[in-house]
Amino acid sequence: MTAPVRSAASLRPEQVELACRFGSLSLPHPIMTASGCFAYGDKFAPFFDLRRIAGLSTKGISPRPRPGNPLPRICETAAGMLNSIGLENVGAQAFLSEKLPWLAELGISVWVNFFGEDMDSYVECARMLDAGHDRGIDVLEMNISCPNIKKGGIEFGTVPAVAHELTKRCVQATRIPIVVKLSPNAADLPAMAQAVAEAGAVGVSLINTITGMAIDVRTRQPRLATTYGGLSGPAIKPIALRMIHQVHRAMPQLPICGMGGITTGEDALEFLMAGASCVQVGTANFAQPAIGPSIRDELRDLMAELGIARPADVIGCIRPVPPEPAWASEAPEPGSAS
Amino acid sequence: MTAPVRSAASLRPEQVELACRFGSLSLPHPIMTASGCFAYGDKFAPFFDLRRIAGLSTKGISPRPRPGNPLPRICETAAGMLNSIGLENVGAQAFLSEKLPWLAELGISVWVNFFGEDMDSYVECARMLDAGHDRGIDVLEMNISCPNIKKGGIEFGTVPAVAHELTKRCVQATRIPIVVKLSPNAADLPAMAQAVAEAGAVGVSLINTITGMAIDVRTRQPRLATTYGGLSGPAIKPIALRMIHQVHRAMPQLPICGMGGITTGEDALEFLMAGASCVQVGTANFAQPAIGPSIRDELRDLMAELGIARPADVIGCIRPVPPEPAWASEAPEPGSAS
Amino acid sequence: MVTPSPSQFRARVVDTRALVGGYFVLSMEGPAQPAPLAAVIPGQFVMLRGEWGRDPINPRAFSVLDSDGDGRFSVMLKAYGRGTARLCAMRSGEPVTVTGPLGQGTFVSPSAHGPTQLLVAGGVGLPPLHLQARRAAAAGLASRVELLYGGRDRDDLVLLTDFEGWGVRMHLATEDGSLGDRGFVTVPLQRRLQAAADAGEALQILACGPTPMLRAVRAMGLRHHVPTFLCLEEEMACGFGVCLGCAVPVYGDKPYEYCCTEGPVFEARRVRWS
Amino acid sequence: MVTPSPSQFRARVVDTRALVGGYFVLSMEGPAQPAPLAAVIPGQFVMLRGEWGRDPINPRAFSVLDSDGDGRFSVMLKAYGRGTARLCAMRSGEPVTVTGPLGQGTFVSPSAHGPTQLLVAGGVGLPPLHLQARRAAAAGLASRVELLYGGRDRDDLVLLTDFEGWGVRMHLATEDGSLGDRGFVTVPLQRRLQAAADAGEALQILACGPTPMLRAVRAMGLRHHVPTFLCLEEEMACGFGVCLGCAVPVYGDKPYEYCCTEGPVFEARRVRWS
Ligand SMILES: Cc1cc2nc3c(=O)[nH]c(=O)nc-3n(C[C@H](O)[C@H](O)[C@H](O)COP(=O)(O)OP(=O)(O)OC[C@H]3O[C@@H](n4cnc5c(N)ncnc54)[C@H](O)[C@@H]3O)c2cc1C
Ligand SMILES: Cc1cc2nc3c(=O)[nH]c(=O)nc-3n(C[C@H](O)[C@H](O)[C@H](O)COP(=O)(O)OP(=O)(O)OC[C@H]3O[C@@H](n4cnc5c(N)ncnc54)[C@H](O)[C@@H]3O)c2cc1C
Ligand SMILES: Cc1cc2nc3c(=O)[nH]c(=O)nc-3n(C[C@H](O)[C@H](O)[C@H](O)COP(=O)(O)O)c2cc1C
Ligand SMILES: Cc1cc2nc3c(=O)[nH]c(=O)nc-3n(C[C@H](O)[C@H](O)[C@H](O)COP(=O)(O)O)c2cc1C
Ligand code: FES
Ligand code: FES
Repeated sequence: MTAPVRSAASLRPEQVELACRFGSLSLPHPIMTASGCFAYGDKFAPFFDLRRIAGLSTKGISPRPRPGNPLPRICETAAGMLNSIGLENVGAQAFLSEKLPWLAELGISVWVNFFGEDMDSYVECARMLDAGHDRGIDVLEMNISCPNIKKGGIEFGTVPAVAHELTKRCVQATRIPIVVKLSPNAADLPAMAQAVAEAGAVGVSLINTITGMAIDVRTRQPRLATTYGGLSGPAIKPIALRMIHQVHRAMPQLPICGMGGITTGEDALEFLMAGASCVQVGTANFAQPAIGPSIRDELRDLMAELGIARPADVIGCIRPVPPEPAWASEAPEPGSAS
Repeated sequence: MTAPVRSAASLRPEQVELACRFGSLSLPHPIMTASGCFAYGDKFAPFFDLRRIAGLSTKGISPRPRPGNPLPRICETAAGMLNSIGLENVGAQAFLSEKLPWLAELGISVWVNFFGEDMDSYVECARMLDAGHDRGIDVLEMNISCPNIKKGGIEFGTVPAVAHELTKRCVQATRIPIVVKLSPNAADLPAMAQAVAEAGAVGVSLINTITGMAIDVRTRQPRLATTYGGLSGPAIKPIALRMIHQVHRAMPQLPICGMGGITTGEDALEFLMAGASCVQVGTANFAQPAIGPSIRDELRDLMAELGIARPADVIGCIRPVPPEPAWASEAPEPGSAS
Repeated sequence: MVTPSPSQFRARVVDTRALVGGYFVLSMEGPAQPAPLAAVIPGQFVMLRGEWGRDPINPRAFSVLDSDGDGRFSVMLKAYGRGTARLCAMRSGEPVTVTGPLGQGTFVSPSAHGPTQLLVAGGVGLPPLHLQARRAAAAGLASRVELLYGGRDRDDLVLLTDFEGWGVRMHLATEDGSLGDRGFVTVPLQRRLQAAADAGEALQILACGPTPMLRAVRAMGLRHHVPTFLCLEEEMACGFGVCLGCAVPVYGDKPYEYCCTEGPVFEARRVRWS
Repeated sequence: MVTPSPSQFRARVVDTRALVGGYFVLSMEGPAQPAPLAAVIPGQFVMLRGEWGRDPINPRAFSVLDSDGDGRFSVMLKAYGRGTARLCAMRSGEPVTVTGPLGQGTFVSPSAHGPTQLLVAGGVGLPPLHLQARRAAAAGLASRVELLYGGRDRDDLVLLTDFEGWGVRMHLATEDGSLGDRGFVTVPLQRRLQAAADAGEALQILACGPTPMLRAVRAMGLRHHVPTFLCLEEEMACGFGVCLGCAVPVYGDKPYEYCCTEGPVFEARRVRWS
């Protein structure tokens, strides 16, 4: 029965200035779409004008095209889904020639998610994609949590020293700023963030999917051909918020692009308050292709209602719950108590 | 449109023999209730005859009583909830004198979940609870993932060598078999399981809650007074299954008690197939206090339908999805293709 | 006070009545003999859940508005978040899972020669006080209770005709002044407390409503040395004392008591609020 | 084949009709001018989702059973898991979010002088073949299509009167022999293929149904050298080509094609099944 706190100073929606920064990058508002959940953007054109999102992260790109995993590749779980797509993609060359020109025309922020099969091929991919510098690529988002990569894949995402080395070499290979997408399977996220920041990453994205599995009790087989897959959707939101808050508290200056289960403007605001400078919407695009713009609108309306003029005013703003009065075995006398 | 595979040999429910073993412990069926979600059992007596569950794990016990955390202590999330109860409990002494006699009378398996504030107090607790040997305690379930414990709490749950040392000392302190409840926040679960097994644990329980957070955007405060809490419920089931499968594959002989989001008999069967010898039901008890017995009944009926005579026949039974025929750029000729 | 053990049972929605101000009365029918809620006491509550899968996972607590001996009972609610929105959308015939009666700390009944009970209500805090007044009236003690009821505007004050019918004296307040005093319910409460102090009249305060209201009522009760009882709300996962989520900070033997088992009604002085 | 771009729109349930055997026909009404599904082609599908919160998270795919030019359309389904159970429980007036029309690989229309099309259906695979027959009949080509339809028992075969009304020849089979041949739909299919082989008649097979049935049909089509087209189902998260979940293993330029965009209809020979 707690009455909603009516904000002292609500704003009109048009008084809210959604523009924000991710490090040195300017965005018209904080809502982007996430890698692997937005393909190369073009498939969404029938549903809405893509200029209504602040930017997008492409499907993960590797130096050469990859066919992807056997099926089944996806299955639903409670308030989420598992996927094991296998990082299927057209390859860096085809991406640059066939996909990038169309994306660059849009004028929104283009983040190219990329990965390699081993350290050298990560570096090779960064070097190939460098051709997109000044041709529309704003950020290379380096995915270091590839459960589907056999060799070294685990260490890239969970051992800070390895992530540091990988980041350093990729940063040297390209003029495009690198944002590292961290793996939630790491035990110590702040250590990972620090390792990649010191290696020259301009920011971090988190979180990627969390490794999970599901079983078909009738066939006695895993529901994914690869046995394990990545869990995404609202189910993981509390874990994502915690990790973002941990990293932001440890490194308040490091820009964070937050994601994991966002489906509403209120979700997005939670991520900003936990410490994200901007957010990406992933799984929710499948059920509602135009959800990016509606989350933007919901965020604006909610910020207006709560009297928040700009995203920058609330990034990492949360404060601890105030302490209770000290316990005593006798209640204080009436006059003194309250 | 895949027709459900009609099992060649369905059984009648009464042909299913639910009795099973957890190491050397015999259970009438695999369904127990989980620590912190079943208090000390007595509060459930109005709802059902407790002898219908195979056993229970008590609220975590510490050497001395603990008052618990400030509020708010719980909040809901998508298909799950966060809690930060703070391991409130009556303390080992009061447990032994006030709670254990009633539990022992039931004749079901009593697992006493316990923890300490540091290594010495873990050992102290194990030693105190040893008085329950032959007075009804079957298992001491050692909780090494206490996010609410300041000193050392993290290392107990995530560093194999520390968990090994802790387990060894506790095993020496009591005649009661110890099962270690592992933390899902560890990066390498099989390594943790091996460390505690080698130190003398008779089995492992997994998973405990996963650290998460939620934010109230109106107050700009975390929804839990302690900022972070533990995520439980169906949302975490895919992560729990994956971890159990990883540990079972690495150490097939080590008994696993599985938990994390179980709400149906089919869920329980998934856990058995992933490698658990028995399971515990946690969060689901809140909405449905008599859910333990109904999961037991559902499990029996489903096993009958699928022609599974005994739990032992399916523990860890899953097999990989069969491979697809090799790809070729030309389809084989009709006759040969099948 | 010994109350019957809670049970969990299935009920069906038999009526959904929209009041003004977004409030709903949801009437349900469960088993009749015995009817689990037959002997419900004002302040007691039930946990309700529809067949809505795994999200939200937990049931929601609702004070019992009324209950007869034949298995029919009702609650009053307003669409607030996910749980209440689903309940407000329910239609006749739909099944609900009910746990109850819950809560052992309840409102004390008025007595012919005891203090006058001021029933201070706001928002969805009305139900336990409504039941208290109904019971008082049934016992011929309508004059021993008075309703003090505050809301945003006149539509925020519901079921007034019930109180009128029972002959219960009412002191109303609305923030916009559209009915009764302009301001919070503390305006008529202050006046009533002052009048009693002047007349040397013995009072008791029983309050239920939004936490900010309860904080204000608690402070006034303490200041005027009037025994004050608050029906509290804390987030609840279980409602029957096992999750330990619903802690209420108190003074006394231990730092916390539990809203669902030791409450929901607590003596204001014992509540450890700043 | 160029199809109109998909869109996402809101529709309302206007009718839910229970057939025998647990099947339902759900009729919905969306925007009328233009009606997004006006030009739907047999095999195309829609993704449907009710207002059921965050669990299940993704919509479900359903073949379009019929669609008129005024925004009204229908699907046929059976309660199977979480999504279909919710849809079967929907009542008139409830809102649904629809994405469609989806699918670019569709069934080819019959022609007056082309091969006879054998429409092989099982279970919830009937809708695209039902629409194919409806369209054929409307074009005066009912004689160019024949229905081969298998089920568990006679209640598992629905909407037969539609085919009768259109004058479409039917070959039925039930596992318990309660209607048509005893056995799977492959029994009449084998007979029909043999008869055509004997008569030198040109055939095409269009099939939709449970995967085990499609595997058997594929094998028979290949064996008899009859061009065979399968309307496949794969788990779909999006339905419009972005999640890459619905991969179909194929022979050809690349190892996988996508059920939602390049299908759902695939030539049997190209499908890489064992
Ligand atoms: C003893 C008791 C009696 C209650 N009686 C009534 C009643 O008669 N009528 C009525 O409408 N409501 C009553 N409530 C509040 C009710 O249980 C719901 O929690 C509240 O209406 C919001 O639920 P929701 O699902 O709509 O909100 P959500 O947004 O889904 O709530 C999210 C979480 O917050 C909790 N929560 C949200 N608001 C509150 C609140 N104000 N108090 C406690 N928990 C909250 C919910 O339980 C849930 O865990 C009572 C609560 C308690 C504890
Ligand atoms: C192109 C296409 C057309 C379809 N047309 C129809 C139709 O006309 N009528 C109809 O009843 N069903 C149809 N289906 C199947 C339908 O989409 C549902 O997936 C299926 O009925 C079960 O959904 P559920 O939510 O009830 O099951 P759940 O148990 O919730 O399913 C769990 C997961 O498995 C998937 N799934 C389960 N069974 C199947 C299946 N047999 N095929 C594919 N995915 C499955 C679901 O999509 C979901 O992701 C079609 C599927 C596709 C891909
Ligand atoms: C089907 C699917 C494919 C994905 N592919 C990629 C990928 O190629 N690279 C990457 O960094 N993340 C990938 N992700 C992770 C998402 O970008 C995102 O980090 C994650 O899903 C959490 O956000 P969400 O809960 O909003 O989906 C994928 C997620 C899904 C569901
Ligand atoms: C409110 C609450 C309190 C818990 N307290 C304990 C505890 O004291 N000791 C412990 O080992 N686990 C505790 N757990 C974890 C559960 O035993 C269980 O491992 C976890 O919740 C996952 O199972 P579930 O999803 O079925 O709830 C607690 C869980 C909840 C929800
Ligand atoms: S609500 Fe669970 S203990 Fe009170
Ligand atoms: S269903 Fe998403 S790509 Fe086909």
